[in-house]
Amino acid sequence: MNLLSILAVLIVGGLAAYLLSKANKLLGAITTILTTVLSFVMLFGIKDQIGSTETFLYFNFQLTEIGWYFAFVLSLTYGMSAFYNVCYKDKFMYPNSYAMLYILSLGGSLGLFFAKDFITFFVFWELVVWTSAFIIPLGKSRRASFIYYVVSSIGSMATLFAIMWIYKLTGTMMIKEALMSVDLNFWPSVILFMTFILSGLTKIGIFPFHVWLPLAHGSAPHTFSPILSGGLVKLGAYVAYLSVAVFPSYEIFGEGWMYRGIPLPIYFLMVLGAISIIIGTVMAIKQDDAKKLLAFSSVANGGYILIGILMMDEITFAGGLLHLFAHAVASATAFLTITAVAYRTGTTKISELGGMIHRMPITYTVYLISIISMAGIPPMAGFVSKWLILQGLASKGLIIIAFAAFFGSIGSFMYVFRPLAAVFLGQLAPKHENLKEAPIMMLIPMILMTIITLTVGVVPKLVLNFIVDVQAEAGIKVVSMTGGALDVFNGYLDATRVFVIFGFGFLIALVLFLLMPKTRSVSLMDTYTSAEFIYTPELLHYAHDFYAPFERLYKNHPSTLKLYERASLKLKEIGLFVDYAFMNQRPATSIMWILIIVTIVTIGGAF
Amino acid sequence: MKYSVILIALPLLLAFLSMFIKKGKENLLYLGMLINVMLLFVLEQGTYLIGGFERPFGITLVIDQYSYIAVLLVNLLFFFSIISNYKQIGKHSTVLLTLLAGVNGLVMTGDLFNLFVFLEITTISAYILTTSNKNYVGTFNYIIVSAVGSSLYLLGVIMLYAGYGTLDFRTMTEAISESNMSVMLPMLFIFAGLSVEAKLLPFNGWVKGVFSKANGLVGTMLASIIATAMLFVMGRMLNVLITDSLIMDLALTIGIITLVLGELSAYNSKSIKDVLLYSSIGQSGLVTILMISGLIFPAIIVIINNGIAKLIMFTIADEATKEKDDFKGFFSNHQLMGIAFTVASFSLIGLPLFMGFYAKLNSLIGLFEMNLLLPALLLLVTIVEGAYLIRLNIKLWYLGEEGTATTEIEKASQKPSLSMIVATLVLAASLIAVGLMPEVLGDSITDKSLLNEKQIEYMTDLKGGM
Amino acid sequence: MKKVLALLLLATLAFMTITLVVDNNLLPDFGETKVENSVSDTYIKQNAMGENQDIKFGETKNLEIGSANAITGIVAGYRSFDTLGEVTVLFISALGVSLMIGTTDSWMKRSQSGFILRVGSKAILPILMIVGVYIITHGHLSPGGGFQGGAMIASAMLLLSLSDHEFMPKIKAFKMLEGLSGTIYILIGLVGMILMGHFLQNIDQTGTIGELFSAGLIPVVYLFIGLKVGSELTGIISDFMKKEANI
Amino acid sequence: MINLAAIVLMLLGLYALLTTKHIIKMVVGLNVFEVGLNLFVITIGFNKDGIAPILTGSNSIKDFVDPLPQAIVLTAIVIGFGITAVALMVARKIHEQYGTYDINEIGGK
Amino acid sequence: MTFQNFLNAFLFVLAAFAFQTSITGINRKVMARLQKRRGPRWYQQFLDIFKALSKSSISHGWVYDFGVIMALGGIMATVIFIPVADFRAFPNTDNIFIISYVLAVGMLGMAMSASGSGNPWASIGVGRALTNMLAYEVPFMVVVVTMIFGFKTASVGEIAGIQQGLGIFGWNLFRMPLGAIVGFISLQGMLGKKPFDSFIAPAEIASGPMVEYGGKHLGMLFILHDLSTFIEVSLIVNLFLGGGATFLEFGIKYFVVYTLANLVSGISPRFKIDQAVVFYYKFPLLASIVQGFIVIFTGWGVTKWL
Repeated sequence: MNLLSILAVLIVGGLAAYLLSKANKLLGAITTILTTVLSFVMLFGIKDQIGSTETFLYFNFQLTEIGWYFAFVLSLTYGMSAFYNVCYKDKFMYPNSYAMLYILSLGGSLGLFFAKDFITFFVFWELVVWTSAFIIPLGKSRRASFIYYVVSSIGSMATLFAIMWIYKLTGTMMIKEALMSVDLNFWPSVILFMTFILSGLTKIGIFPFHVWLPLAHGSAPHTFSPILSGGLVKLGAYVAYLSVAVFPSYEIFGEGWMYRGIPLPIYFLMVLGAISIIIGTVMAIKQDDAKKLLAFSSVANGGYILIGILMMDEITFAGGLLHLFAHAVASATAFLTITAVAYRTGTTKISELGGMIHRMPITYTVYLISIISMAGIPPMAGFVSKWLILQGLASKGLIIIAFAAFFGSIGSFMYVFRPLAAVFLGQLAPKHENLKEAPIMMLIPMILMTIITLTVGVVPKLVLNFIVDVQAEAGIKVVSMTGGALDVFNGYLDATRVFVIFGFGFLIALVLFLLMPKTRSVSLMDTYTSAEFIYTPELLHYAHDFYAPFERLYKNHPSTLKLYERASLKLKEIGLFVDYAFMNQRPATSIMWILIIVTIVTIGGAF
Repeated sequence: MKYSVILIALPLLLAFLSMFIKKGKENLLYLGMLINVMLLFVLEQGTYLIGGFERPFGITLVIDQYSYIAVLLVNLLFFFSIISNYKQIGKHSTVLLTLLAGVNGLVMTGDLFNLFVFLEITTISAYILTTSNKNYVGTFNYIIVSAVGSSLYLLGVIMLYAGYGTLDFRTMTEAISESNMSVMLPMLFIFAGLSVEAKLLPFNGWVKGVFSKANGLVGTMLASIIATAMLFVMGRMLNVLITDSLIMDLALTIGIITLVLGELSAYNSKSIKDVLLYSSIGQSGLVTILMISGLIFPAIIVIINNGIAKLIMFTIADEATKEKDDFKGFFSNHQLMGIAFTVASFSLIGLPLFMGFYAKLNSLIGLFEMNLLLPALLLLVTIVEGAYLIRLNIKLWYLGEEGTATTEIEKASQKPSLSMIVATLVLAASLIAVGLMPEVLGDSITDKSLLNEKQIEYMTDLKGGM
Repeated sequence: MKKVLALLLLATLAFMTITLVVDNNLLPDFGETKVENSVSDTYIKQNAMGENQDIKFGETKNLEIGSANAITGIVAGYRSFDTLGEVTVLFISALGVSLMIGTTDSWMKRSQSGFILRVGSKAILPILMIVGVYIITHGHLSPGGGFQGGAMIASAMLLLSLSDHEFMPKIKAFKMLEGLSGTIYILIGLVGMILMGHFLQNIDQTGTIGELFSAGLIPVVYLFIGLKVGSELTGIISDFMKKEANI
Repeated sequence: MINLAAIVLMLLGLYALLTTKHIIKMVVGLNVFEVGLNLFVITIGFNKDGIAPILTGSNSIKDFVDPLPQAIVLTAIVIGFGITAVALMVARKIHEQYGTYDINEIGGK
Repeated sequence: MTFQNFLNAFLFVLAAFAFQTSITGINRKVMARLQKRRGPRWYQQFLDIFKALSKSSISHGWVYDFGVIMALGGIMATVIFIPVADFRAFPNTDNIFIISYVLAVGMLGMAMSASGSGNPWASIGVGRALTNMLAYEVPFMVVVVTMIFGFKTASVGEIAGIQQGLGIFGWNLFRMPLGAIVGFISLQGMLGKKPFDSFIAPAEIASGPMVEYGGKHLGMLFILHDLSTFIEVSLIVNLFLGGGATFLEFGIKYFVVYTLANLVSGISPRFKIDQAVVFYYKFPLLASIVQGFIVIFTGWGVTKWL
């Protein structure tokens, strides 16, 4: 069992899924589950073979700690969301190619994490890009996939530029040796650093490149959105890691201008991360489509992850990586619940739903726990990672970024609560009267993911051990833990003790509640309506414009998507000019151009 | 080496014979095509003296490494193009035979004036082919502009003859390198003349009229076969003959302008044939840039990649737009054709695992030797190229309006012929094969495979072998 | 406005090219071209294969090409591959014209030709034909050759069709003649290849220079070129006379 | 001297191509351009005291004019004829399709 | 994590409840004096709570109950974390982020049960409460970050300990004046006192989130409200007024701060929600960031002080 066997399982599994689901769709869906879960399990098998290298054709792979960790996170989200394919098998136009592309994109990302040289890295990177670019149009919008491809190709072309430039400088394609032995003076290395990290920024969805996230997540097929936000967004974090940890950025930019011990280019990226947190939160609060809301939350959390990884110190780096895991699980679960609701009701618009708790209680609880983790509230994993990030930022004294981090975390209470109140709580509309709970195949992954979030939240040591290995490999001071509790130099967090105390408090409240006289349960409609008789109960559900007063503050805000559209329009105008100036059907024009060129050159030649 | 002249003589012989038989002219075409492909297996490198006269006096057919690949590619592409579009041959079988001879001659000849004659043969057969799409104004425009172009070429050749007294390519290049006479004017005319046919931007006013309504056969012939031959000829000229620095800068600027504006107008165009048309203009601009900066090996792969991809895409595009212009239902009914089309467009963009990626890497390595701007420009253009090709592919695969997810597939009426399906799939498979195992292409050209050491040694003996 | 611009552009271009042509060291001035330093010196002395002998009219035997007319020597001997290409160009354009006209046999109505034309053409016709044939057959001795003679034959045919309108539809055999002479030309080339080892190679007994039967295969080649050009030009002229089939 | 005249002739042909609207005039302009080109080719081989390169009893090969440009011109003229024939036929087809030779009117459709 | 800890914790919660409720009673008298009336007995607050608890009321489903229990449980857990004058129920749990985020659990529980009740007014109230929280929380947190950077520790107890050295001038009130001002302003928001109390103001929409509550739910929410007041005020006292060496000193400071807040609330008008957000993002946020820069770049008030 080694590196190549996992990739083989995935690639072969993908092709097999294509053929099998041609036979019957259920078989295809089941193969997706089997291959992804198998790859997740096999990962643990090769945990001890860190450092082993394999080669196949002209690709060569190497298992590293960081690669293993990312693969662990991604295959978890892929494995869990694969369960949904069974229920969604006949809702796609090309079910067979969906199954194949689904598995191939996981194969691509694992190959990417294990890549030892840049060619393999780029090949698998592009494999992921175009497989997901062809899954998204299966959902609602074709335009979303086009914008997704363009933005991520901007990123990947920039990275290819950097890779080739490094190849010219160092002569080797091996990631480690090449990045280590780059020696340029300040400004060229800044350009190299920025172009290399660009594909990471586009993938995470950092400020100028976040336009594709709401469109792609919002309109991707319901079963693929969890992977898009849980899994694929994390690929960018890997590139960020490569460009900050493996590429000796802190030494190279060391002598340049520093702010609070962080070199300028890296601080600039952190400010970009902060801006994307603010934009993600503010826009998420405003959204009416639940999937777009969660997409913007991925933009915000992407900002956290980037800040975490860029800091490269013991606390925030660990916080960033843990947040990567926590957010992946939490946002994947949230998307899964929204998909379950969409599976039953057919829509993800918040204003059209309401009172789901009365028909889908398990989905409600799963959603509640996932948003507690996403908002970073204690008993869940999200809190531990946010705590680490905030402690790290406080220790370095980065006020502006800390402000954005707080705005993001408190803002997250608002936007996670909006679907909770408007979709699950409140009045149940009559048309959803005879709604059933989500099918069993959907409940399994949801419950599993909740258990994972809860256990990691209570005992963070489980995932922090992997992160400690990564920090050791990257040569960063390891985050210090005393027996399960985080004992950092300016803060102490014993997650299990917090959970126990919270349980104790809950116990006291429960006892108090039970001691008091019994209550009479009342029908949903029987609410305090100042003595007014209710004719149309379903209208009494507050879901539309949930945060109207806050949204009014930034009603007409500038949108970056408009910027992209204007740029594309400019390009089209140039194209139109070519069509008009050169391509009309008169011979005179082309002859005129030939003569003009000849005259210019002859004049040039004569002098 | 003796067979290289048969590659030209045989199609001509069959063309003349086809005047005798009224019906069944296609069989002569198939015969000539098959024999040419069979000759490819016994083809080996060397120079063939026509009429037995030594190099500077008689005309020579030269097959060195450079033109070996060119001959291979041109004949194979011709073979595949005829196979897949045999329905549209109609009355054009004789013209196609002469086109085959002309294209082979273009690539093999070692004599400047003979190149002019073969250029004429190819272009006149192209005129007659384009009349089949009933857009006579476009054809007229094509005739006038390329006639002016080839006359300019002849003017350049004559001026060089007046100066150096020989018409043979290699003796001419040696004479030019030894003497220091100012050769700017003839080289300018030669470059201008050839770039009309090689579709470089200011000179290619004729392209839209000819391509936009071209049927499958004419489209593949012009975009894939003639374009490949002309690019090989252009490559030879830019690398060896044109040594005047001013003209080399002119060629570089024109190459860049063509690449950028070609891709941008492709991004702007709506109908699929316009997209393919402008994309091939862009590719020829890219080849000019690579050739003028001395990167022969990457340029060759780009030409091969462009030739194969254009052939697949034009055939499928024509087959699909038979009834209505936007062929929405076509891919969902004929998934194999869809896969071939997508593979071709991915290879054109240069996505990994396809030949285009191998070409892009090589050209990037080469361009980085020169400066940082050219690779940056190439990559920006790839983004635009990726944008319009992916937009095209998504539009073709997925039906349904913007806001709704559709699951049903409407019936498409076109029924592509079996040979078209087989031909396009074989070509698509070849793109993938080279993408996976680039050494296949690598060792047939002296360059080592990309990865184990920096690509220093291009195919150096272009000058020597000629 | 367009005219003025075009004029301006062409004036500058003229000025530039003329200055470049006149005072650049590449092109020799008008009239001072030295034949010696160009490859056509060997074409004249016919010593491409090496042995150099001074050529005297009527005596020297078995030269490489053996044709008195150096231009025909080049056109049909040294660079006969060009001429092959040349013939194909003509062949394709004739073919193209007939393709575009389509298979119609309705001819344009033309008024009855004048008396002088009818009678005059009868008188001139034989002279034209004889001179044309003469030029073709004496291509290697006197100026002219296949192309020029063929053109004369075609003009004879044109004159004939102008005088009486039923003449042109009666000629069917042109297509055949065209194809036949083209095939024979290539067969000669292939024979040269099999016999002498190189495509379009002349046989080595080229007779004494200046006689009718000299210069090996060259007159044969030129004869067929003449026939081919004649038939093609007549074909094109007849196609232009046809009325368009209403496609 | 004549080669300058040839260049001017070529430019005249180009002037016709640039400015005329009539299709047949374009073909004529193209021909003028090619005649100018052929004249230029011929003047390349011209030698003041050279004679036609045909060996007769009375002349010797020493003072021949350069025969190669004349061979090239022969081919160029016939190619020019080929192109003109095809161009005229296409012009005739255009006339049938659009009913006019004026490219401005045709351009619109 | 011995049984002793849990006993201390339970007793501490009871003490905190008793202490805070009596102070609320006293303050109700102070407020009455303000309005020229005598106001109810000081133990009126206890009576209201026990009366409400004893009533049997209605329930809107399990979420409605579970939410209240979770809210009260969360607030009690946060009370346990609060360090008062060197008493710690559990060692090492007084990290500032833990306190503020477990407080959020309480908020979330209450919000969940409110909108779970099905009454649209409740959801509107909760939406306003969360927007208000976004307003007052962020400047406060920026000040907290400056403190953590300055004092190199995030535990509230240690911060309070550091301030006790130099008598009155050791307090953060004087070390970080701007920070203290921001602290007090955001205290006003945290307590939901007058300028920022539009989400629980009786005159607003049928008393906001609490609209559906009665009986023991209302009683529990009263307890919740008092305990969260205790948490917020003791936080401000610990962070800005040195936290007090003995319970008595802590109690006095606590009473002064709470009465000051009540007095301010007594005389100020009420902000609309978006006005509150705009208010907090003008001066308070600016002051906290300026305070941050002062502490980080110059170190006045923290490293270089008397």
